[in-house]
Formats: sequence, C-alpha cells, structure tokens
Amino acid sequence: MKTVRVRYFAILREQRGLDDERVATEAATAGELYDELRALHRLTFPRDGLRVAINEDFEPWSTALRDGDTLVFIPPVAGG
Amino acid sequence: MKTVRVRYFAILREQRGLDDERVATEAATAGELYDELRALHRLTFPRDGLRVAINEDFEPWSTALRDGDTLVFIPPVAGG
Amino acid sequence: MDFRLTGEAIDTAALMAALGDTRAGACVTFEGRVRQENLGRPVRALDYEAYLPLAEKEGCKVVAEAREKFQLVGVLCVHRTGSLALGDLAVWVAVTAGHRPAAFDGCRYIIDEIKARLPIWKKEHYGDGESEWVNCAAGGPARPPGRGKKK
Amino acid sequence: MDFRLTGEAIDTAALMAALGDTRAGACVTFEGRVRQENLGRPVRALDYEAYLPLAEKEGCKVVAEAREKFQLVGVLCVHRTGSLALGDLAVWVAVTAGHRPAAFDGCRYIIDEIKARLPIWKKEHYGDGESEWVNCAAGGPARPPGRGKKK
Repeated sequence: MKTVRVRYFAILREQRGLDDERVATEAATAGELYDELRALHRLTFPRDGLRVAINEDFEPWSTALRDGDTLVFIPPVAGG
Repeated sequence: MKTVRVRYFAILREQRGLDDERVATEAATAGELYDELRALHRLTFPRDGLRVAINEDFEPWSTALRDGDTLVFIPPVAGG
Repeated sequence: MDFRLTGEAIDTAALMAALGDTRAGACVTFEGRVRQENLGRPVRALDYEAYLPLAEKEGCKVVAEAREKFQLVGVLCVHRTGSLALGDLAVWVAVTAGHRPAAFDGCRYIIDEIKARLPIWKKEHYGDGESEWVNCAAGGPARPPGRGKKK
Repeated sequence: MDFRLTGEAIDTAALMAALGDTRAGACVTFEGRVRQENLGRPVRALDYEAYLPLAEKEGCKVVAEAREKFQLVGVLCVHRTGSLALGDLAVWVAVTAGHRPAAFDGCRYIIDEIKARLPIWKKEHYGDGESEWVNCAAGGPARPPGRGKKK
C-alpha cells in the first residue's frame, strides 16, 4: 500500500468534485491508479483520451507508482 | 515625334543624374525608348533586369508610346 | 524566461521593447484573442485553467525546441490564465530572427505546439448561459461520452 | 486604406488598436527592421526611396489579393520611406482572421509580395562609409555590370 497525491483540473476536477486528494492504493502503475479512480468516481474519460503527469513531468501510463508521488491526469487540451 | 516624361528612381536616377525629364523621341514602344536612353546615357541595366510603368501602371515593354505618357523604368527592388 | 503564464492582462508593448535587437531584421508576433463565436455558438467570456508548473516547463521546452530548429534571435511567449472577456488577449508569441522565414516558422511552431501540448484548459461561457470545456481532437472525444452540456 | 507609405515613424500601437474586432481570434504581425549587418557588411543606416503612386497602388493590390485568397477579418500594412537608423521599423504588416492558419498565411503572402513587387528601393550605408543600392534576384544582377561600389 502506498499513498500518492492526485490533483484534478478542468473537467476532471468538476467530475471528481475536488481538486486535490491523497489516495492510498495498491495500484502498481499510473494507469492502474487511473482505472481505479475512474471506476470509483465515475470519471467519464477513457484512459487513452488522457495523459498523465507524475511529479510535474509527462510520463507513460506504465510508470510504476512510488509512495509520495504527485499525479495529474491531463484531460484533452483546448488545442484551437 | 512625340514627347513623353521619364522619371528616374534609385540607381537609375543616380546613373542618369536627374530624376525627371521630358524626352522627344521617335521610339514606337516603351522598350525602344529605354534602349535609346540606355545608349544615350550609358545606363548599365539591360532591359530584362527592369520593368516599366506607364502612367502609374506596370506595362509590357511592347506597349506603344503615346504623346504625353509618363514612363518610369523600375530597377530591381530590394526584395529582402 | 522565454515562456510564462500570467493571471494579468498581457502588456505587449513592454514585452516587445524587450525584444529590440539590431541583429534581428524580422519580428513575427501571434496574438490569440477571445472570439465572439465558436463553432456557431455565441461566446460571451471564457476561463483558462492551467496546471502551472507543468505548463511552464512544457512551454519553455517548446521555445527551446523552436530555438534549436530555427535561427532565432529572441523569443517571448505569454499565456493567460483566469477569466477573459471578448477581445482579450489569451496568448501572445513574438519571435525575432535575422530574416523573415525563420521568424514566421518559429512563431508558428511555438503557437501550434503550445496549443497542442500545454496543460491549459479553456471553458467557454455562451450567450445562452451554458458553459463547456473546449476539447480538441488531439486528446480525446469532443465531450466525454454520456455527459451532456455542463453548466 | 489597407496599405500606405509614410515618411514618419510607424506607430504600431495606434494601428493595432484599429484592428480590434471580436470576430478575430488570431492576429499575426510582421515587423521588418533595419539590421546591423547585411551579407557580412556592417550597416549603419539606410534610405528607402519609393515611386509613390505605383507603390501604393501595387500595395493595395497585394492586400486585396490576400483578402481574396485567405479568410481574413482585417489587414493593415505600412511601409516607410526616407532615412532609417539601426533598429527602426521599415515595414509593418498586421492581419487578423478567425483562426490562426489564415492569419499566418495572409501575413506572409503580403510581406513576400510587397518585398518582391513594390517599386521601393533600399540604399544601405555601411560602417566603412560606402553606400549601395540593394538589389534582388527577382529583377536583375546584384550590381549593374561594370560599376563598382557607389558612394
């Protein structure tokens, strides 16, 4: 069991109903954590519509979680 | 015999030594007039390095001259 | 710093003054402004929300890439956060170079990459009172499946 | 008028204000400035000489072409004549459009055509006291045959 910090922005912040939380998890990777949170909070975005940042850098979904990491799931950006 | 006005700019003005003159000529076209003036004043530009404007519009070298026309021989422009 | 985010109005005159450099024969700027309409819907205002540290880091990376790809003299880029009204300046990019092709190409590279890559989100407020997060083809569906327009 | 020539310093702030339009989401500007060096020679100043009526007519034509080719909202273009010092603004083009591709393409079209087509000539004054009319590949030899550098 590790504890990570998750921050939410924009549409994910609204879906989650908060912008910052500590999460205790058994998830091994960033991707597993997102799937867990998605199911728990009924987030609508499939993982492949998002990117993930860990400790302020974009990282692959397969990145192993470490205790104390800060994760941000990045919804699609405006682009226009 | 017709009389036309010729204006000179930039390097042609310096080569001719004046910026405006009236010319009485037998030349039938703008191109013939340029060749005449080029020989007379030792202008260095061959005709195909220039364009000609007649009465404030670019025109082909083959344009027939009419009495009272104003001609400008356009040296290459800066471009850069 | 070549790239930064700000919650205040962007003062382009002051920024331009900082780009004066007699090695530069060309300066190209891009201004992105709040339009009165998007995809046929009248817009009355919008909010930009950014994940600040990553947006700044990624913005600086984009600028560094542009400097590597093109022969640039100077670059400045500023992106707004917070609430903007119609006509407000949302993002500003200025690039100087010896000659104009590099200035045009560098400016365009920067704005295209910034729009596609930086974690900055736009919420549009429409004339009818509705609001919506504006998404883009780069990242996922235009609207998450199963959700209607959110207020 | 969309295009004009001026013997005075170009006031870009006033010109930009005239381009405010909430239909425009993008504004691209190009500034051409006097560089300290050209083809390896140090430049200290330059003069622009124009055949005014034709330059204005051709400049307006270029702008009209750009408006026809691209979806533009507004265009302003000003070209200097007379004596300019290092760093001075020689030509300024600003184009607004709904979206950025049209603004970039329109601005670049205008500056490229203006540089190639308008009867405006540039005389550079160099650090060593010499001066030269700057010609271009579009029109003829870089220097007329048989003539040296002119003072």
